Amino acid sequence: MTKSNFLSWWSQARSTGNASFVFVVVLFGVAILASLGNLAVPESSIFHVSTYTISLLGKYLCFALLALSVDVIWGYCGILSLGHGAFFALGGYGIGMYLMRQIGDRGVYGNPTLPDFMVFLNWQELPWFWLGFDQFWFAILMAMLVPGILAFIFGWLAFRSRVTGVYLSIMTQALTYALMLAFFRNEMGFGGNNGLTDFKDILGFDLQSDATRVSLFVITALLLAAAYFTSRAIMASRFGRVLLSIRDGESRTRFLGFKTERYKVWLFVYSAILAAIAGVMYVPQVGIINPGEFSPLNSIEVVVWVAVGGRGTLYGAIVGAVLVNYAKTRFTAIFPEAWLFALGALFVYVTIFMPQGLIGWLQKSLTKFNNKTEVAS
Amino acid sequence: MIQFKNVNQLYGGTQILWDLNLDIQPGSCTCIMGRNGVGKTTLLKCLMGLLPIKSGEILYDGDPIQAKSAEWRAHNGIGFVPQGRDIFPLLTVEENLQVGLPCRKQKTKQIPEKIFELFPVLKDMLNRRGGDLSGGQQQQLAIGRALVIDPKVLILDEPNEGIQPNVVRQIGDVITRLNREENLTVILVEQKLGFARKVGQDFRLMEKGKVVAANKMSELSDDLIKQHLAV
Amino acid sequence: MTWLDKTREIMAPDRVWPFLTPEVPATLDVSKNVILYVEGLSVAFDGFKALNDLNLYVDDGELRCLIGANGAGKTTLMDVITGKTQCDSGDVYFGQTINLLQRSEPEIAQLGIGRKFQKPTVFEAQSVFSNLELSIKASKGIWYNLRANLSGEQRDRIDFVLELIGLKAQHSMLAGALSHGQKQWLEIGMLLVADPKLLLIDEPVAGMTPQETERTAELLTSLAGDHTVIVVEHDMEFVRSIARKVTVLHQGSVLAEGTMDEVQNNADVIEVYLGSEL
Amino acid sequence: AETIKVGVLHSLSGTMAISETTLKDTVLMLIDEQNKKGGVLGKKLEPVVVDPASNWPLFAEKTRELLGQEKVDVIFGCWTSVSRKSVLPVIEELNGLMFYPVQYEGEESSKNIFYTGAAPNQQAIPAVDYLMDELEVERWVLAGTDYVYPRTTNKILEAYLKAKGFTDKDIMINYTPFGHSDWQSIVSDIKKFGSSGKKTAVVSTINGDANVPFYKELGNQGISAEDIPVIAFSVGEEELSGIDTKPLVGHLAAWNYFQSVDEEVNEDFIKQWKKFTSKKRVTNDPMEATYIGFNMWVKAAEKAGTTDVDRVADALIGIEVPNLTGGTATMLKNHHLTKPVLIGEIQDDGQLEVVWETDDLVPGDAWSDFLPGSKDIIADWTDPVNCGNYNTKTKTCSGQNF
Amino acid sequence: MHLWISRTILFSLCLLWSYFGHAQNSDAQDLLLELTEANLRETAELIPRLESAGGEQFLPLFNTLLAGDLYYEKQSKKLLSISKRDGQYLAIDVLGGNDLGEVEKSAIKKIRVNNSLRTLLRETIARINLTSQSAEKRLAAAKTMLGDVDDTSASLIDQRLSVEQDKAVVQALSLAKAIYVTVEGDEVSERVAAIEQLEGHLEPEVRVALSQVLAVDQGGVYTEPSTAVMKAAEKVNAGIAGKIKFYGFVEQLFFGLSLGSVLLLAAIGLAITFGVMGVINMAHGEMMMLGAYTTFVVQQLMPNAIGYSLLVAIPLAFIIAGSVGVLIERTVIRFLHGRPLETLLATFGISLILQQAVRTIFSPLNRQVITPDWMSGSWQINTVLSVTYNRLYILIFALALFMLLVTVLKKTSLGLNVRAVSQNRNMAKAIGIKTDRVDALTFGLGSGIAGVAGVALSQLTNVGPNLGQSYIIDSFMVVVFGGVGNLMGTLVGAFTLGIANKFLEPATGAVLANILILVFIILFIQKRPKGLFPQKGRAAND
Ligand SMILES: Nc1ncnc2c1ncn2[C@@H]1O[C@H](COP(=O)(O)OP(=O)(O)OP(=O)(O)O)[C@@H](O)[C@H]1O
Ligand SMILES: Nc1ncnc2c1ncn2[C@@H]1O[C@H](COP(=O)(O)OP(=O)(O)OP(=O)(O)O)[C@@H](O)[C@H]1O
Ligand SMILES: NC(N)=O
Ligand SMILES: [Mg+2]
Ligand SMILES: [Mg+2]
Repeated sequence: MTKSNFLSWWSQARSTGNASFVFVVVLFGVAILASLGNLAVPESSIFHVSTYTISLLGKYLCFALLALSVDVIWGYCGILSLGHGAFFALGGYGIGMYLMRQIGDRGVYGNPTLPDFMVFLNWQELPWFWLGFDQFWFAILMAMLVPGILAFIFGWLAFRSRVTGVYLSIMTQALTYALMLAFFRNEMGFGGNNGLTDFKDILGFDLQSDATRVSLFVITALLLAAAYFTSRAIMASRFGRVLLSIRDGESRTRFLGFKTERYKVWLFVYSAILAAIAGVMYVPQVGIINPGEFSPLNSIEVVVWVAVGGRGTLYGAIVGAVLVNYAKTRFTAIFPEAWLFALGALFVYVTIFMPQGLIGWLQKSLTKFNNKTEVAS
Repeated sequence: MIQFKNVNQLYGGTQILWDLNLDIQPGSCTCIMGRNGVGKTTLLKCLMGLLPIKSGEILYDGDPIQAKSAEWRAHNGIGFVPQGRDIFPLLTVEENLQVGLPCRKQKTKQIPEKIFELFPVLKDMLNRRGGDLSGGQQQQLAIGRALVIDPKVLILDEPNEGIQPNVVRQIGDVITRLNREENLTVILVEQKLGFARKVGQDFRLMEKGKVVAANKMSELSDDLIKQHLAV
Repeated sequence: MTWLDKTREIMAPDRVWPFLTPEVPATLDVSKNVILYVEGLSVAFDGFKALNDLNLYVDDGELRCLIGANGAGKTTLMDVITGKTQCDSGDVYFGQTINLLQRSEPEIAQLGIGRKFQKPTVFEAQSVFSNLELSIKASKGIWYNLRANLSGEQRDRIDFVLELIGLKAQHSMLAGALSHGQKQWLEIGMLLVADPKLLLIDEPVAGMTPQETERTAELLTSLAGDHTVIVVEHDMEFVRSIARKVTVLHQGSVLAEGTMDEVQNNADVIEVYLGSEL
Repeated sequence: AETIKVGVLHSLSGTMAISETTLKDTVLMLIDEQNKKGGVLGKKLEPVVVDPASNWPLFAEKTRELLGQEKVDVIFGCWTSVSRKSVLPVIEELNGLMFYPVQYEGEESSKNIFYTGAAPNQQAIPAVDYLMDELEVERWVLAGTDYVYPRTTNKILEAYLKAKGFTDKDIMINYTPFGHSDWQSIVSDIKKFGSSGKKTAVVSTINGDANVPFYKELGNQGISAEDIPVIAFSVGEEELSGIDTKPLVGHLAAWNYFQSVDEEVNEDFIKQWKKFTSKKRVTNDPMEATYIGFNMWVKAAEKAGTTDVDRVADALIGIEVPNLTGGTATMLKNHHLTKPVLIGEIQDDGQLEVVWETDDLVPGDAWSDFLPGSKDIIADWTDPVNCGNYNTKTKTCSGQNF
Repeated sequence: MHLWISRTILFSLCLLWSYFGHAQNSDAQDLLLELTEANLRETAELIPRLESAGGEQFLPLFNTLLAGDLYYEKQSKKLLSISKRDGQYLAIDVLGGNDLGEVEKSAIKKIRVNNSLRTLLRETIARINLTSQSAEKRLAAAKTMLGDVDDTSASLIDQRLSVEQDKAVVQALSLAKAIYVTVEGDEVSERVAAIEQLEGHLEPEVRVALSQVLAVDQGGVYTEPSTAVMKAAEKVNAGIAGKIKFYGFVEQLFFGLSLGSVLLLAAIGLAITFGVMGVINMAHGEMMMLGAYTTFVVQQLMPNAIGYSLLVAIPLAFIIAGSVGVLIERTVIRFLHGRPLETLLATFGISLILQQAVRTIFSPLNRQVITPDWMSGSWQINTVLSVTYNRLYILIFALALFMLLVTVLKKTSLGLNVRAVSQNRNMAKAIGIKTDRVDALTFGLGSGIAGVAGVALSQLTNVGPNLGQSYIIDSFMVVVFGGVGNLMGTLVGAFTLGIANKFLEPATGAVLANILILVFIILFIQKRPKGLFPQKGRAAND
């Protein structure tokens, strides 16, 4: 497809209000083809999609969901969270605890209740906060509830006291940093630096098997699509416009009678839960969760994905997350010694030359293109 | 003193100034008038160098200046009082005034007394943050700040917005005084006819990004007003 | 009271916890025909008294003009009424019963007090229409707004207001691209769609052409009666054209009050505000 | 394939790059050398270097890439235990082969991993013996970074010391986070702890970056090696090359290799290394472990006549190659090595000089005898046991099915 | 004990013999020969024999061995003191003192020394020095003997005390004696007197002696039979404990201030680029890193003048980091005015590039930055309280840097201009401010200051590619805690957090203290959403 061909197709897709449709078609197209390519096509065929690719794609989609959650609050409500990794990681720990308990007596010490790290650090019994995590539903519930409640408490405190702008951003950073330090502590009972790993199976399905991997990948795609549509609906509603108003003039919005802090808390919790879901899907696919996920730099990176893709457009965040992570995967393998140069330069380039991100740039080229065709016709 | 020749200006895609021509005499006090949104503020910003123009020429003392930066224009005697005042909100009144000092021809570290003669309120408020002042006080500060740089041309964008009557009069007096006594060229955007008539010597009427009428203030007829200012 | 007493009180069997009582929308009681009481109000910033023992009563349906020197405290008074600024002492009641000082900005707005700011503030990144839609009189709750659709009636009202403020053609333009004067109108429009009981209008005609000023005067006069309007303005011609009762503030307190004529001839007012020759 | 692919899985960016890049260079050097000698099984070796960027999930992903996409025959990689733990399931799933070259906490033995660094019994226990017997230490500070290696090591040591009759009041334990940089209070506490009149020593499992500020603070607070010696398990020549060592002279380190060891093989190795990198570079223990691992793999592959993982893994057990300290390293059935234990004192040129060494080689013990949970567990990858965690009491392989 | 007696006898004999010149020279020669062949354990046995054979004569030998500089020529077995300079080995004949010039490394071999040897050597030297001509050496010797006195050395001390003139030496010797008597004395009165002599002395040996007196056995009964001794010891001990507690508090305070000064250093540049200019500067840490590497390079270039290296590095780091800052501003930041959040993205990219650049240029390993002598060690205020010089200087330096910055921003127009620009760029232009220049200079200043901070940090921590990252979070925290845009807030914030951290640490441990501080900051910001010193006024409220 030539550039202009593509642009005209794209502009059509857009002008008929179908960008989301296109997005979903692409998402599911990739998901279905990849799954088939992995499961149905023999390994010898060139159409075979390796498990490696599947797990990569799965990971990208988790990151895309995380980016989406950041975009929802940053792009639409102006709340820049530099600590969203915390909710992601908490979600991850939630499912990680379940997976850990699923190991049962197949751990290296064969202890039926205690995870390995507890055995060799001499824990006598399972700490209370691990109870119940052998139940899938409970773990999932907790994986979303705990980040949600944390987001609620943090948001309620911060927004009520009108902590805004960089103050809020740095506080979110402090939050995730504190959590990181806490989870690093072995006394916390979450495996310290090593975190949780060596998972065996989920709901009885072997985590190593291709079928399970493909299923996880497809579920992630479904969840991403669901999150995308929900978020889009929210942003298209009047609620979404209130959010924009808060972003552009919070105090004015209050004078219109909106209790802005409630809106912000609501959205913050929503976003945190999205991030947590991303974490829940991430951990079984990568096989490990550890306190490094709480690292503030990780959260900053998420913001960078969103900015690269284009903040304030939901699919921009998704595109950004996938592209940057794909670039990372490629770069770390092609030029392992110099990939940071490339990545750093990419960030600088995008900020300066594509201030609205890739999507903004695309739209701009599109308008130009449209204008030209209009003039021509 | 100042000439616009076929100036065109766009915001993104929308054109605001259309082949605009304007001529300001040295030492005059010219009122620019027009309905809301015709481009008065835009015109002044182009003159100050805060907005780039797309085509045309702006001449200052006969030299084209459209390529010069706003700083250059300030250093060469163009003073600006923007609409909405644009006080530096977190600087004190004194600091707001000090900012312009390096632009003066004779370098001092002292804010010229003249400013405080013109606007005694400012003297009392020297240590208050600019942003805390009431609207009227801010307006006086904005004019004072523009005068600190010792301008040859003073541009005022609706300086009386939100000013108490006696201060309006005072500002009018100040403008007149500066214009008459110190031969300061004044360009003034004003909606209030009474004030415009009193202070201005010339008028320019704008409509849709163009100057459509220009003459002595005494020639401003009700007809013209009806045609170009009425809604 | 010690914490023990507090606990005892809270735990008393006949007690209903405040957070359990449903929020009854406060009803405005104007039986005494006064809609706004401001009594002994003082506000100080870093020791500077912006309002000083201010007393003001506004009748229901009145159109009151508030004038006073720059820095007299007019905007600050509006800030206190709308909950933006905390006062140091005094009372502000909306009708007989509603103590405004205990309420937050959104609550006050929901009670039916609308405000136009001195510097026009609109949502620049949204369309003119959207600005009006957000201001419309409707629930401000989260769940409602997630599903909210404009009713035909509401749509009509917005159209009507768009016409009124002369921004019909610009209704889908971003508000940020409006000129100063247009923003003023838009903000007035936002007030009108919300249909509040009390309107606080800070310098509505600043930056308007004489004809527009006239139109604004008409508009405000027509609003009075059904609504109570407090207007701050420095344009004396405008004030004269609408004023029935004028209050003059000076250094945070009331300097004079009365009809335009009375005020205009008040020596003090001439001294500090109007200037000698007029 | 015409070449044999060798995966190199060490962080080249992020926090661990400081330690791991050296090992990447070592592997590249060894491959280079081997290729000059004609490669392995007549084929050239081709290194495949990736950067897992000190990011643990990325380690797993990169492993999958190496094994699944690049189809490497062997991987040399990892430094931290957590990275190894992250890689382990993937290696086992795809039946890869990895050599892990860093001293670690033990408690693991995978069919697919060969541990060429020291187990706790090859470093910690002999070091404490030395302090007890030679320096007559009576009070102990166990200071470490808060993660699994120090925690486990200190647990083992605590048990060991208590068995030797020391009480809680003579043992001080302190954990700090990674990269801890403000050591004022802790060093001051150590000083106080050591001023009781009894000989005191610090056993340090402080990791990586935290060491520089730690030693600087020790030096500045005037704690000399004669007052309170510090014996470190994670400080080698490379770490020392980033520290001004003058104030540290006399402090100790326990390893299985020092650059200063006066042996011909070592001289050659150092020369080769300096030629390959730069004159200023030093060698260290994990490099030796990499060297041993590499040579073992080459030897085993030649012996098996293939690079097939299972066959090489079988062939590896019992393989002997010379180490760099004049002895021989033997791969044991539990995938650990026999190693000499050396104690060195820091010199002012940043080198460590051997002041004590074990008489014999110490066989690596995967499962510590001093932890209640693993007392009865052994690893043995030969028939009939053929399992990494065989419980000698219950006569079963607990849990894991490989 | 036996060894001791025999040693002392030998020693006395030796003193005697020295009157008869070098009668035993041939014997000593043998010992020296043996030394070249001895292993560490054998060396330990040789030293007392050498001491008795040569005494003062071998002092240079002992000192050289202690310093680890003792070598011997492989052929002649001659003992040499070797100093290394520029890779050359310069030899001096240890016993003769002749300068032998450069020698080949392969021709000499080092005589090894370890900790126990060093201890032994120090004791030996102390004994020899007790009769030294120099009062200073005698004092050092006396101090070494503290707590190490036994019956025989006690009599040695008595002997020395009877002739000693120097007051300080007398005091030190008496203290050593008193400690000895406290524990070993026979008569109650004598011991009580000795204990009273210990009053107010904070030396650990004193405390050890007292605790020995006050020791309890397993049943919790005091082992000391004499109540008079007990009482005296208790009283003196309580006094000492009180003093120690006080000094402990002072020490903790200093630790807090020191940590605060590090935080201040890390945050101070950010207070400008972030606080004043509003650039969320993720590359701030890398500017510090550049400063630290500058120090490293300077030290490489002037290896013989390490003492001055920092003085050179400070201005150089300012220039280098400042120039990089200006470069970044001109090429990147200036396109992002008014879009603070985008600056986060761009500077994050820049920080990645800078880190990797350093990895490529200097290798990923940490680099060794030497602490100059004048910054090493500590200022011993008394035996329990000492202040390390590096931290002391850094504290002073941080404060000085802060003052300097405040002055620059107050006294020059830059400070005013940059604030004006950050508040309203267009208006600033219209009033004649050269905004481009102001931006570049300010960012350069902030970066330069960060570079200078990096020089200081190179004295405390790793100089490596990760240096920047380890401080970036803390520095943002400090600036925000203090109040964005307020330099004073940064100062107070840094010291508050530093001191709080250090007072928490003993109770909670380092990690928990850190977590608690973070939680505290989060809660504090709820109370004061704009930090300790918020920007006030109408404009700041929206
Ligand atoms: N930043 C902008 N982007 C796009 N359009 C703009 C922008 N600023 C102003 N405009 C448009 O330009 C036109 C002229 O605006 P301008 O501010 O110059 O008007 P004005 O004559 O000063 O009006 P007023 O009397 O209300 O101040 C207006 O219609 C406005 O919509
Ligand atoms: N947040 C604040 N901090 C400090 N001073 C303030 C603050 N807000 C208002 N002031 C001061 O209070 C006084 C009253 O201000 P206010 O804005 O109410 O005056 P006003 O009557 O509205 O004047 P104008 O007609 O010029 O708008 C002014 O002198 C102003 O400087
Ligand atoms: N295995 C280690 N040292 O982490
Ligand atoms: Mg205008
Ligand atoms: Mg006002």
